[in-house]
Amino acid sequence: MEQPHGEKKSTGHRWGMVIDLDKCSGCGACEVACMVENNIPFVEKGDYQRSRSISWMKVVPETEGTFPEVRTKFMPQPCMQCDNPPCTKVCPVHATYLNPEGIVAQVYWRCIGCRLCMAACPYTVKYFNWHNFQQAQPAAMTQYANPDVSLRDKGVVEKCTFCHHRLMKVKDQARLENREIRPGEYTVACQDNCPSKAIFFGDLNDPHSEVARLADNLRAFRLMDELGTQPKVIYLAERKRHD
Amino acid sequence: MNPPHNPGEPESPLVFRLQIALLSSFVLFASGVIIWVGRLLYVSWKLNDTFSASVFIALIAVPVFSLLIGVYNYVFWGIMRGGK
Amino acid sequence: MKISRRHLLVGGGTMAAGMTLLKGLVPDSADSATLLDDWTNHQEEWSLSVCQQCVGGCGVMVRQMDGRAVRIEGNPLHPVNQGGLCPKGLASLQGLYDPDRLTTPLRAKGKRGSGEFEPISWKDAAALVAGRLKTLRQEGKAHTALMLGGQFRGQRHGLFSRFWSAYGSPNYLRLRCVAPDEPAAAHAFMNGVSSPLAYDLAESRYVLAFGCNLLETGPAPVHQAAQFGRLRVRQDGGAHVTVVDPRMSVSAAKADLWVPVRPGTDGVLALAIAHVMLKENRYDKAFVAAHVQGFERFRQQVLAQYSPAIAAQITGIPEDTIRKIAQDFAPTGRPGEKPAVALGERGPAYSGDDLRTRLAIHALNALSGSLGKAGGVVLQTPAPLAPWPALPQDAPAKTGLSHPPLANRDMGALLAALKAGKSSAKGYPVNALFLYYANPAFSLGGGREEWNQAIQNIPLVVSFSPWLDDSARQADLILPDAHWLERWQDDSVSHLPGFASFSAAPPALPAAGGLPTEEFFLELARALGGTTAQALPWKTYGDVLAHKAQGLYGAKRGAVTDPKGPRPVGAFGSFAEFWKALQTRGAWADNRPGNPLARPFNLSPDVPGKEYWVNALLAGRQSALGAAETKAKTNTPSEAPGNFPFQLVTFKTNTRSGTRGANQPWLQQNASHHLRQGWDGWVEINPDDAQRLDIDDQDPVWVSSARGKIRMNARLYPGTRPGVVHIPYGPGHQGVGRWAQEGENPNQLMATTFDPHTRQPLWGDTWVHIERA
Amino acid sequence: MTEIQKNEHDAVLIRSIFQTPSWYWPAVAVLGSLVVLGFGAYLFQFFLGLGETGLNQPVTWGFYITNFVFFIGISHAGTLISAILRLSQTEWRRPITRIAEVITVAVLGIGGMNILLDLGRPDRMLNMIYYGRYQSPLLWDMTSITTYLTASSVYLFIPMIPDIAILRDLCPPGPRKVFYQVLALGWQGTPRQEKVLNRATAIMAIMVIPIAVSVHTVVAFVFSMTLQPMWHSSIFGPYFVAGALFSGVAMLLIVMAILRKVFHLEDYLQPIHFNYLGLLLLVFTLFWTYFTFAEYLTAFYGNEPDEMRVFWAKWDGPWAWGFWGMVICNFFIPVIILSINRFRTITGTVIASSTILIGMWLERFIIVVPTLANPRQHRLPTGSYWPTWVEFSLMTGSFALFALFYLVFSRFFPLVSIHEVREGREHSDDIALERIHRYRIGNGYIKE
Repeated sequence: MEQPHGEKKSTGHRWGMVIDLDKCSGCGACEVACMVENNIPFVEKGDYQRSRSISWMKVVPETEGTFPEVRTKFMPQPCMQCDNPPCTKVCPVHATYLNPEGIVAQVYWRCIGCRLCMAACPYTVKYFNWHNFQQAQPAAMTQYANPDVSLRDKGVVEKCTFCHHRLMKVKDQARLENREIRPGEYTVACQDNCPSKAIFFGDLNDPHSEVARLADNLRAFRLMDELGTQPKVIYLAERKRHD
Repeated sequence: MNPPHNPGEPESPLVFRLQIALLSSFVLFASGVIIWVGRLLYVSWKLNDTFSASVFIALIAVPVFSLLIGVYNYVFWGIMRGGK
Repeated sequence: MKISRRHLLVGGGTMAAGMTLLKGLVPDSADSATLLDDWTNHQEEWSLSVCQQCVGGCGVMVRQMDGRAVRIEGNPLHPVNQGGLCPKGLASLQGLYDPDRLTTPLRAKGKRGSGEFEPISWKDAAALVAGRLKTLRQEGKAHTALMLGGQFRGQRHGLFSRFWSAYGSPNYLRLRCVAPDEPAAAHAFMNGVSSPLAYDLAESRYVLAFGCNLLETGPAPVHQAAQFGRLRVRQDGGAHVTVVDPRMSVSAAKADLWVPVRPGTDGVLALAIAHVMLKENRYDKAFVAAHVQGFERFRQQVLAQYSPAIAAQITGIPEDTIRKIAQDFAPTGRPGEKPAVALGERGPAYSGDDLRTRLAIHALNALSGSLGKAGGVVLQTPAPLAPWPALPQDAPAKTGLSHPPLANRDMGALLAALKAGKSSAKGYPVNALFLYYANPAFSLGGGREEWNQAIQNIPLVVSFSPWLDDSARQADLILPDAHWLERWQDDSVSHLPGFASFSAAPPALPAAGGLPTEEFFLELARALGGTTAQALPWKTYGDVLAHKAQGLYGAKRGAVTDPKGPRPVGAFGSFAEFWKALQTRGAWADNRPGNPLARPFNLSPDVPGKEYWVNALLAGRQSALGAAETKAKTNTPSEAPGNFPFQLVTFKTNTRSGTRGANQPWLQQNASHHLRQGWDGWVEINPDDAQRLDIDDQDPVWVSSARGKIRMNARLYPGTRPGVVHIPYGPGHQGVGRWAQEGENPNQLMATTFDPHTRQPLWGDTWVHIERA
Repeated sequence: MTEIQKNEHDAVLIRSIFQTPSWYWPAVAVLGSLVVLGFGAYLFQFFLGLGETGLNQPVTWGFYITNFVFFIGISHAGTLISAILRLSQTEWRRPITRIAEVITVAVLGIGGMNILLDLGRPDRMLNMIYYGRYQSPLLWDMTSITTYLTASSVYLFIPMIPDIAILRDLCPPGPRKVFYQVLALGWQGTPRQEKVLNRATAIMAIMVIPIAVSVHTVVAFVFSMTLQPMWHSSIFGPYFVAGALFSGVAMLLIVMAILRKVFHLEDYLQPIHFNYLGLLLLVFTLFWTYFTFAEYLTAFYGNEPDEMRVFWAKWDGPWAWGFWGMVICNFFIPVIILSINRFRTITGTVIASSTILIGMWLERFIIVVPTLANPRQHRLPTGSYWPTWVEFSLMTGSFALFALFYLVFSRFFPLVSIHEVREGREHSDDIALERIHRYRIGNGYIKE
């Protein structure tokens, strides 16, 4: 079951992400970059306090210890895009599935909103539209909606898609120019806007790509690897510098 | 003994038609389920999506519903004819 | 087949650029052509600007579809942020399309502060302001016009000060939480340099940051985060980062060592580190011999007074830790060793002796010999912008300027002067007040009551805020500024990155109805005529920027960023070409850092105060500590409110971006990352303290000071020093918009005391009482 | 004039069909308005989104799924118990079977409905048919519940044919008579018809048992197929089945007690029935406790951190009220009442059954919610959940709908099988004697 992180799965692309926790400055830009790019609605205070906010990318803090020996660690968590996703198995209607390039896709217009995938996801990175959030907002606030990405209706589950629309765009462009996608042509919003450049994205099947190289790093680990979900989001552990 | 009902006479054609309708709607429903299961089999084959699981469940569901159709028909025709 | 392909493209949300290319491939049938037209005539455009959500000066790119801004992201070519952008910047489109943003001028109806306004036209508004200013000038009261500017960027500062100088008022003041001049005051005493210092963090060996939350709220957070990213992956293992802060900020959490110093004692800690370095002979002797003055006096006093044992008592940091920091910080003299830097760059004052604390921190840079070296402390070189033309002044202007200003960066004095009004002996009443990027009713300690009282006798209060903010509610006239994406925007790096940079970009979007205030002032100058009009001869603010940029072209220094690599200024054939490139590429930059060693480094400068600064710092801290101990001893939390055992320190997270960014729900939702807390304010308490007070996480509590009382939720955060509580600054507006009003403003609790030398408000001097609500 | 009227006892069984009791319409009105309130709440939720409930991230399931599992569990009372009793030729089953089977049919529909209530997009229900995939446990549920509902309906209907024939014979001409005529299938009680009926009933009884077991097993699989702590457990299938039988018998007892009072069935539902079912309930109580013990001890002993977070949340955390409420209601009270002969009266069993229903509801809740509130992703704050009026209304509506179904059913069909009771009255001595003789030691006795 256990496979090395950068292992070849198929001959095609296998998109993956590497997040260097040592470089990450815990700023949360990835969260908002994702919200802007993917038309993620904000939720009003009431729904926020009832834990209905949506954040495909989430910088999760973990504070350990007592004063003064305290450490807070920050871990940006998008969908882990598992190679063996527990969420796609349980979907009753083919609304979430692992696509051939390794992206766990979510078909909003087919989802019936049973939320079994949310219950099955051990990383808790799938989100539900509890209300028609965008419709409830003042009309002015939808003006900045990205036309490349659909607005989600109430009642469906959504999640990080590795900015799939960008891949489609890049592929269309490549097809029109009658060529293959170039390495580094397909980027994701969180990676583009990361101030400390802690997020790397690319083809894990391409041995020359930076992600493939970093995935073999000694610091590389995957979240809840023991579950056998084989995530394609790979973390590089923080280095200890205390002597 | 049972004045309102004459056991020897067949019931009105309306009653018989409704009985047939009842029977056919059940048969239709049950075969609908069988067809549905079959379709799911086809879809899972087509999409290469755990065909084995579908086969396994179909192997149970289809005979059960066939049996239900059988039992229902057996009761229906058995009682209808048994009254003579 | 074609139809399905088209559907696929539309369904997949393919953008217009791809469509336009596709158009050429489709057979020339009228039908498909019209259909395609419907899909393809979307206008996609990218334009550049400089983010104004904080003072960082990051270059941004805005993607527009049919005139709507649909994405904002970092400009990968910009030298400050290199493509990165922080949450504030990314959320700024919510400010742009905020339904609560004002787009027409408003005039107060009825009593001031009643909150009732009526729209008026820009023409009427301009005539009204110009008329009033003309009258004042004629009456010889030009000096009684006061403009308060806040945290805005670019050449508009020069424009405004030029306007007021030409008009005749000495009262153009700026209120800034991160003002480059505050740290610079200390540097000026020691280094004799007036321009800000810069720190080459990515290349340094050891970064010792005192109280500055570099990664969240530093002067250029994105740039510093990029530097942090670089110093972490350096081949030599990277720099060691130590953050001294009573609260474990995100920077402290990401640092290798967090030093939870008692608030206000950073200076003592710095000098204790100096003590160890001096005692163990671990300082850069060559550097000291060559460049440092006043060393002997400094050495003797530090050695005599700042032993780690004493410092441990005052700062609350164990002796061993102090020694360890000193030993790691100190140069070893190995060849090729990178320098270690000590940073005291923070906007808000260190509570206590602000100036002396900054001197103490900067002294460490001399001992480690890090000045003027790569990886050390360098000088922020200014961009060679063209100077302003000579200022014509007529008699009324000269008369006006002969009056002393009401205050000089000193909000305490200003408040007193405003309150005194006519009754003041030396001062004079203010007749017209202009607020630009300033919301004192919110940002001043003591809050809105204090402010409202101060302005009640001013006959005309004008706010340029595009939001009906706390202060604008009390104005007579609101002339909404345009959003920064709707106006010419420029920025030049002012401090910290080290390199010089200048960006200028035309409006990224058409204005929604607001008028850029600088354009309003240009128009005002034309309306006033005479020398005021002569002083501001430009038609638009763009012309001002073109004028300033001519200096860059003339200096033939630096280069314009370009996808193919920086293009040297010398490579441009004409200014027009250079100016065009600057606007379309985002920035001009010059990477040659300045050397701060133009003058010798003086460890014993003459600073205000009778005592030698090293001695005074300790004395001040010891007496403050004694007072605090008495406070903590005599006032136990079980006693009635009015006894204040906790020291209150406010902080900002990287999602609080001042009044203009307050009404952005994404930022409200992501208010803090270390606690994952959104929307409301909260008070951070050490879990042990909370346990004593029987307070659980998320329990509502009352926080009361001598000034006021606010209710908020408690968050138990082990990264809080016992005896100290922290409240984030930013939420709790009265006004601004529907989302900005959540939470409570800690300024309601704040004492308004000011540092005697730097005149900065001392936010850390507030003591509070906490009790479960 | 008919056989029925000759026999005063059986007349009571059809009295409610031809005469409306005085309480009937008020009861329908009350229940109907509760159902309407529930429907209103559903419309509210439908148009404004599931955000109107107390559900959130990560507690994405709450009352609806709890009710779904609870109602599906109750459904085991009926057909399964009736089939087991029939196959084992238990004599005292005769007045009980129909009451039990009706529970199944009513409650299965309501259970399935609760899944619909939980869907974010109920308008896309048909996607389950268009795009269904058998890898998902939800499809297993759907198939198995459909099968069970169909089989239960058939199983309810077949033994009812002779009773319908009696009603047909009594009914004055009119649409209602046609209704009975259609359903009676021309039943005249000929030996051949009897044979067909008995054979079909036997086949159905055998078939329905594995289906019923499968239903609750796959309901459990919805949870246990995920990797979530305290869900991912192989015991879940049998545990759920045991719990289902447990709560089902409890519901049966309560329904029996109510019907006994309301429809004056004292002669048919006697203390002995309650006593026997009470004993059965006691067995199930112990079974359930054993399963619970096994489940929790395994989790506790293994001490896996993710599991323990859920475990402690139930043991002395925010959900302790539910956990301990469940233990008290499902174990302590029933064991005390049911194991003491003196307490195993009608009142006693009804009290025990009521606490068991509460306890089993809590058990379902305590399985669904604490795990979701404490996902493996422990760095995030733990979830909390408190339902809103929408969920309360829909839960009340669900129960009201169940009662209403019963009321409507009682207007059309006898609640106690006249045919079986009569058969019992006429033949049970012989049947019992023959059975006893068949296995009595020294079998030659009867031939002698």
